[in-house]
Amino acid sequence: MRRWLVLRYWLLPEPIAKITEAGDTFRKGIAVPHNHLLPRRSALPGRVHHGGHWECWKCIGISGKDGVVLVGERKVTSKLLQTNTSAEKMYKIDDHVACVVAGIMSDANILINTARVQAQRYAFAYQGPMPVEQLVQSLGDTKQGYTQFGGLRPFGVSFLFAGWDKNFGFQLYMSDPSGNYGGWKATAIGANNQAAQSMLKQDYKDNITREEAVQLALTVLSKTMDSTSLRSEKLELAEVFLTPSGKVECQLHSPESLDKLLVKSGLTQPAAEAS
Amino acid sequence: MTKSTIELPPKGGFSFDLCKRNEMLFKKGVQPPSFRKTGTTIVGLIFQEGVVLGADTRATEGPIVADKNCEKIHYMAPNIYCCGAGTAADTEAVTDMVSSQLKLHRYHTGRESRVVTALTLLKSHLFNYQGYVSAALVLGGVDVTGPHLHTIYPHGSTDTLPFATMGSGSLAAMSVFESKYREGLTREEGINLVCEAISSGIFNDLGSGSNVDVCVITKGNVEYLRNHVLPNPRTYTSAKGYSFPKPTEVLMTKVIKLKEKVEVIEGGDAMEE
Amino acid sequence: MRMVEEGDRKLYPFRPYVCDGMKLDTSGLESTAPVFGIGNEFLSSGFQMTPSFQLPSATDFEGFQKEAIQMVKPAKGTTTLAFIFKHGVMVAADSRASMGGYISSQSVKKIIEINPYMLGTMAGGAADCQFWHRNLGIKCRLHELANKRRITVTGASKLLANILYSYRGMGLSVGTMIAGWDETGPGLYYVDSEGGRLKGMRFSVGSGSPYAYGVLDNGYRYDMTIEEAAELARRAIYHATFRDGASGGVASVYYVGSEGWKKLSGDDVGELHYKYYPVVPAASVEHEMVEVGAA
Amino acid sequence: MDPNSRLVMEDSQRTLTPYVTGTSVIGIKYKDGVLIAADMGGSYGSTLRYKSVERLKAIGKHSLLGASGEISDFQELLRYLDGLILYDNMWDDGNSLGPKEVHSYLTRVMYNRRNKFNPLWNSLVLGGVKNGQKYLGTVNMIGVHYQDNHVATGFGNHLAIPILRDEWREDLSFEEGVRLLEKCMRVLIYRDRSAINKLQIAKITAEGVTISPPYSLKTFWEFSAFKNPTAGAEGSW
Amino acid sequence: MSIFEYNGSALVAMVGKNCFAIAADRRLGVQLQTIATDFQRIYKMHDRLFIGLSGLATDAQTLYQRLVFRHKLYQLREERDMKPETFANLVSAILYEKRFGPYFCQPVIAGLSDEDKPFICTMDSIGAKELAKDFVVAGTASESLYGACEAMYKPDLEPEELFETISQALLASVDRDCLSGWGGHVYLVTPTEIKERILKGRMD
Amino acid sequence: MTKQQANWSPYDFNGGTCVAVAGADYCVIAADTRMSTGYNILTRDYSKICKLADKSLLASSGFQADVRALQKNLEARHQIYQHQHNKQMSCPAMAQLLSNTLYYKRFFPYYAFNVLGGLDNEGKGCVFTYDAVGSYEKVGYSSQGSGSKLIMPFLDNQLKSPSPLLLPAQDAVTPLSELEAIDLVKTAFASATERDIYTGDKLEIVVLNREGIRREYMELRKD
Repeated sequence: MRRWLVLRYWLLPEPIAKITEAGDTFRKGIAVPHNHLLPRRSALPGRVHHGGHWECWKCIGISGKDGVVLVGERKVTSKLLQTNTSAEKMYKIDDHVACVVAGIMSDANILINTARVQAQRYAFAYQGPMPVEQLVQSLGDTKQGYTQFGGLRPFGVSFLFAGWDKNFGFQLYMSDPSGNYGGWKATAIGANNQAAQSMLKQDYKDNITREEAVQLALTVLSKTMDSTSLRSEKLELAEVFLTPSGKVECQLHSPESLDKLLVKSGLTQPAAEAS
Repeated sequence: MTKSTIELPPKGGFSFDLCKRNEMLFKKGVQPPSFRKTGTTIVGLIFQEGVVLGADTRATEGPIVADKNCEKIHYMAPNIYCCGAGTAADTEAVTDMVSSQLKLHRYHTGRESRVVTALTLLKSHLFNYQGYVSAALVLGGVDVTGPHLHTIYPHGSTDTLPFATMGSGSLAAMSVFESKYREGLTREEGINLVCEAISSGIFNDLGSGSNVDVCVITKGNVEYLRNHVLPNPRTYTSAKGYSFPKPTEVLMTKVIKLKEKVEVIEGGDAMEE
Repeated sequence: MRMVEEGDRKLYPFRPYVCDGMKLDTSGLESTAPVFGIGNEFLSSGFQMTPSFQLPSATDFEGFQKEAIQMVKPAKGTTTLAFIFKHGVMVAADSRASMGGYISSQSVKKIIEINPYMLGTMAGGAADCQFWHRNLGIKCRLHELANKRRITVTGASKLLANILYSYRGMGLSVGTMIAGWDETGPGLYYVDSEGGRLKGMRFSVGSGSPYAYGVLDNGYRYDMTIEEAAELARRAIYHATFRDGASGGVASVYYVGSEGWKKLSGDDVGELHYKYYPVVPAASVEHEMVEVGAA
Repeated sequence: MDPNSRLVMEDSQRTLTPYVTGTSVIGIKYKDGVLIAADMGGSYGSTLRYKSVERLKAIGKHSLLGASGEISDFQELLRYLDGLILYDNMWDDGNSLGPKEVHSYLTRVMYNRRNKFNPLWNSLVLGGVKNGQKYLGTVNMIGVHYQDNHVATGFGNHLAIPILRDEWREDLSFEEGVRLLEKCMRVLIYRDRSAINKLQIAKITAEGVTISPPYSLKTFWEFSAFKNPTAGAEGSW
Repeated sequence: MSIFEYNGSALVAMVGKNCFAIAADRRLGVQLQTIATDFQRIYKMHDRLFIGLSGLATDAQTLYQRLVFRHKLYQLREERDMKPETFANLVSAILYEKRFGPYFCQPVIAGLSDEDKPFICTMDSIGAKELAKDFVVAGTASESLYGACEAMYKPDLEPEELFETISQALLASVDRDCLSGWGGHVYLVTPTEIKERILKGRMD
Repeated sequence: MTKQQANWSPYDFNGGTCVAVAGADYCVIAADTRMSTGYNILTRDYSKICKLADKSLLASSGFQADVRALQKNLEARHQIYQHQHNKQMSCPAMAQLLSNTLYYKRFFPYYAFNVLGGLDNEGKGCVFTYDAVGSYEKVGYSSQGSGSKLIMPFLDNQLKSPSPLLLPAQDAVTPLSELEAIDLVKTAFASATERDIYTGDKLEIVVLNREGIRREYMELRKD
């Protein structure tokens, strides 16, 4: 991924001008609510988004007593699109923290890399995993920096962080472009997140188990999605849980395991759409 | 969180932050370490249509042979190769660095690299470090202006020669060259003379040994003959091999079975095997 | 060395230095006639009979010594101990000789039997100790022959101390203990190449001595039985070999009683360790399932 | 014997650096005897000060000595050797010192002078034939000595020995032997800064010693590449 | 006393048929004094890649932590483990970066590359790589290890034979070195399992 | 010889490795025949093994001039011994003489690392190993010189027998037959030649047993 990034930066100077030029409109739009952040035409040839509204990327996070679940909707806008196995929106920051992205992917990549480096720096200095809140806060600080000085446009990215540490156990955080973040039991960002939020409010119960959380997340997602049935290449799922030996692990699901999950939860016809 | 001392990714070039500590250690009477050195015999000569480079394959750490078959002929460009003697890490690093600079330069100019470019890049880098980057190189190649052969010394000075030898075996090799080199050698004669010179270094100089590597560069064609000659096989291995009189005693054994990771998580329950 | 005067340059004499002018050449009478009849003094390569030390006439003697010893790296490093208790003297030592980081031997006899009633221990330069203890043995025997009674421990240690003192500053490295039994009973002296000579009840010498002292001082009581004393000595040597890199091999223990010395034991410290600290029976083979990322 | 007293007596300073030095000597055995070659240069540091220094000398009837290093020490050695040969002749017992004995004597002299920290700053090549036995040995200033079918001193060890180890054969004729030595001397002239193109080759056989008058070798310096080396590589040296 | 002899170490890696073994002594000393006899010198970067770090213990530990830092980021970005060849280049780069103020540490890298082909390599303290196809050694006992391995090594050894050969070579060599020994620690890695064993050696 | 600085050194290192292995009724002494200085080879055929007496052979490596002087000194002493005692010196006696001779130059040492092999009075093989200033010890096997650190661990592994200092004594492990010992020495030298630049060219093996002295040669790597 990083090599691809470097090569791309080197080879195609042309789109950079596009972003900076777009940045002007952006600076003007600073006071406007964030849904006008993105310039009309996205710079990324590979990632065509119809309608240009990034907020249609919906993400839901639910924190249960024995695990945290993150679900991200993946808009398949053209069958020509290469849906390679590597996740597009779900990322591991460290062994104990995963995150899902809502926003401009290029910005997200930079922030994710920064977060990963921060996590490793902490691990190097203290020889232990970085507390999740500290990680989220450090990323918040980075984002905030771009809103106050430097004449640079802020990152157009919101994150849902799911993680575990020995101080506070399982945690779910949401951080938005301003750098603000908050801990949540369950939350949603992106398109009609209010609808998802309210659904969650009804169905969330306090010590929900990880399986129930996955079910809940999938049902909320399918209800709030405009497309009919739910298929594995339309979403990504990550779970943070403790293995029997007590080691924290965060697992990003592959399409196959997603299919099985969807079948089990009855959200999709069996085998009809086996990918 | 305070900015951690670890710069990442490092901006390249040397980092000197351990120098003060090492200085203190040396003052306390601790001997500085000796680095792996390639005693080495490396040679090059120009023949009718191009250049032949040759090298031995022994790397030594003091009196001990650390590597019996190391590669001393480094790729610089499709039409340029470079043999290195001196501190093994320096020859490796400086040739890699200049090789990548040449590649970027080829992208930039859209033309085939020239030997003189490599020469100038190498000599200025070595000069900058005043010989502390101790690499003695024999640079050879064929470019649009024809075949070229140069030697580069650790302090940055260079020679342009029809035939050249470097390294601790350079005198042995030079005696062969001085007595047998003549102008207009054919390709076969060039290769044989280089093999003879390297063998002379291998057999007469303790810093060189094992095998002969040869690299023939002509217009548009390179033939890198790795281990072209293997004159030094091991002379004796016992027929019956050796059994160990006393078997090893083990205090503790821990076995970790590795299995391909099973992707599917059935029904979301935690993965137990 | 007398250089030939300028005068008789052309007749440069082949006459040996040994007999100039009319003096008769009596060299044939000497017990070992010089092998080579003629030639000048610098030809005979110091081939005298009586042992004398050929000295380098380098201008900077100390510098030369330091370099030569550095290059030659004589065998060094050790742990030896001896203590007096009710029944006599217990002497113990390890058996490793090391040159720099390399172990040149694991079976050096560091307790030297001077005579049936006296032992010497070796620490520091192995060659220095071996040579001078052997020399001391000769001197003690001569003393016996001259005085019809065995030399006292005090006397023997004084002999050694005087010899070592005469070579002070020339780079000898000896740290030895003379232990024995004479008419005054058990005797124990510490003598070293710096010229030190101490009478005492308990000594440990060598790079491993700090560790040996730890065990020795802790367990020492005057009225121990011979077995207890032997075990204490063995234990002290073992702990020294465990902690000190320059000590190891075999822990030899000698006991000097009224009838002279007797070697009580020689145990390989490799086995001693597992005797003192037996290993819990071979741990069961633990299986641990770990899945691994796809290769 | 008190060790310290001896020390005080001998605190004289001795010259420990060579002044006028001869460069390499190379010797080989051939069918009928031994050939030794040496140039006639005497360098004073980096200056080729003397151009007609005889560094090959016959010793007795069966030996031939070539010397490199400090010329004055070599002359001192010759005086020792005169004494030795004179003494040997005076026995007049029909026998005379052969190369093996002379080589051993030289080794003892060099080794003992080294022991006195007053070395003779030379490397010697001693060849000879006695009772049909060819002998070729060498000894250096600290007494390291050995025999071989081909020996060399100084730069000869680096530049001549590789050639000799390649091309030496037991049955070299006199002409082939001379040509081989000349080949080595030519390489030395090319590559050794203290070598000059005026050399002597001495031959010793059962019949005796013949030392050639000084002569020069034909050398070739006109490789075209040397004329305009940086053609096509402007900016390089 | 060279800086490499301050703490004392012995490391060897050996290649067998489709497997490799990496072994180290267990002593941590300050010159001649032994401080610890259970010092961990071999680290696992991932299940098919091990690295042993000999030389000055403080540099070895710092270097290991920096390697974990770089390897973890690689894993996160590439979403796969690092191949041994790549890892060797990473280590070489990190060492050479400190060319004029080096880490006094000599790494031995052993791993299973693609198609489970064993890969071993060692470097000097400034990253001069030495890829061997039979065995590599490092540490204060390296001279003895060279001799022992050269005499005992046979190509294409089965895993258990390989374990026996490397253990004998290690123990024979450390018994000739004052500064290393006090037991042995051997990892035997085949495509299907990792066997970690503690050897019973002389403790003097 | 260009102008040399004043700090000449009376010592030089001429490389080479020697090994001796004692058996029940034989003794194998082996050494390579390479003599070198710095980075070049002076000669490929210089024997490091010297016969001091019918039953004692000395192999030494280090500074060749000192080694030869030491050998000449011991040979001369042996002549005198034979004149005075009308018999050959036994190996243990020669061992003590060598130790004393080395120690007499304690302040200007012979830079020679010796290993003395021979048969004692009962005809059993014995090997004595030395440091440069005369400390010596009777052992079952030993190696000295530039390749000794490479060879010793292998010999230890194959030939280690309980230490003679042990009490209660343990009987020595059954020693190898003569042929096995020669095979072991050949492997040891082939391994040392691979890794030590100062060892090579040719291996000279001398076997001393009841019948007398037999020499064997084996080629080694020439690089």
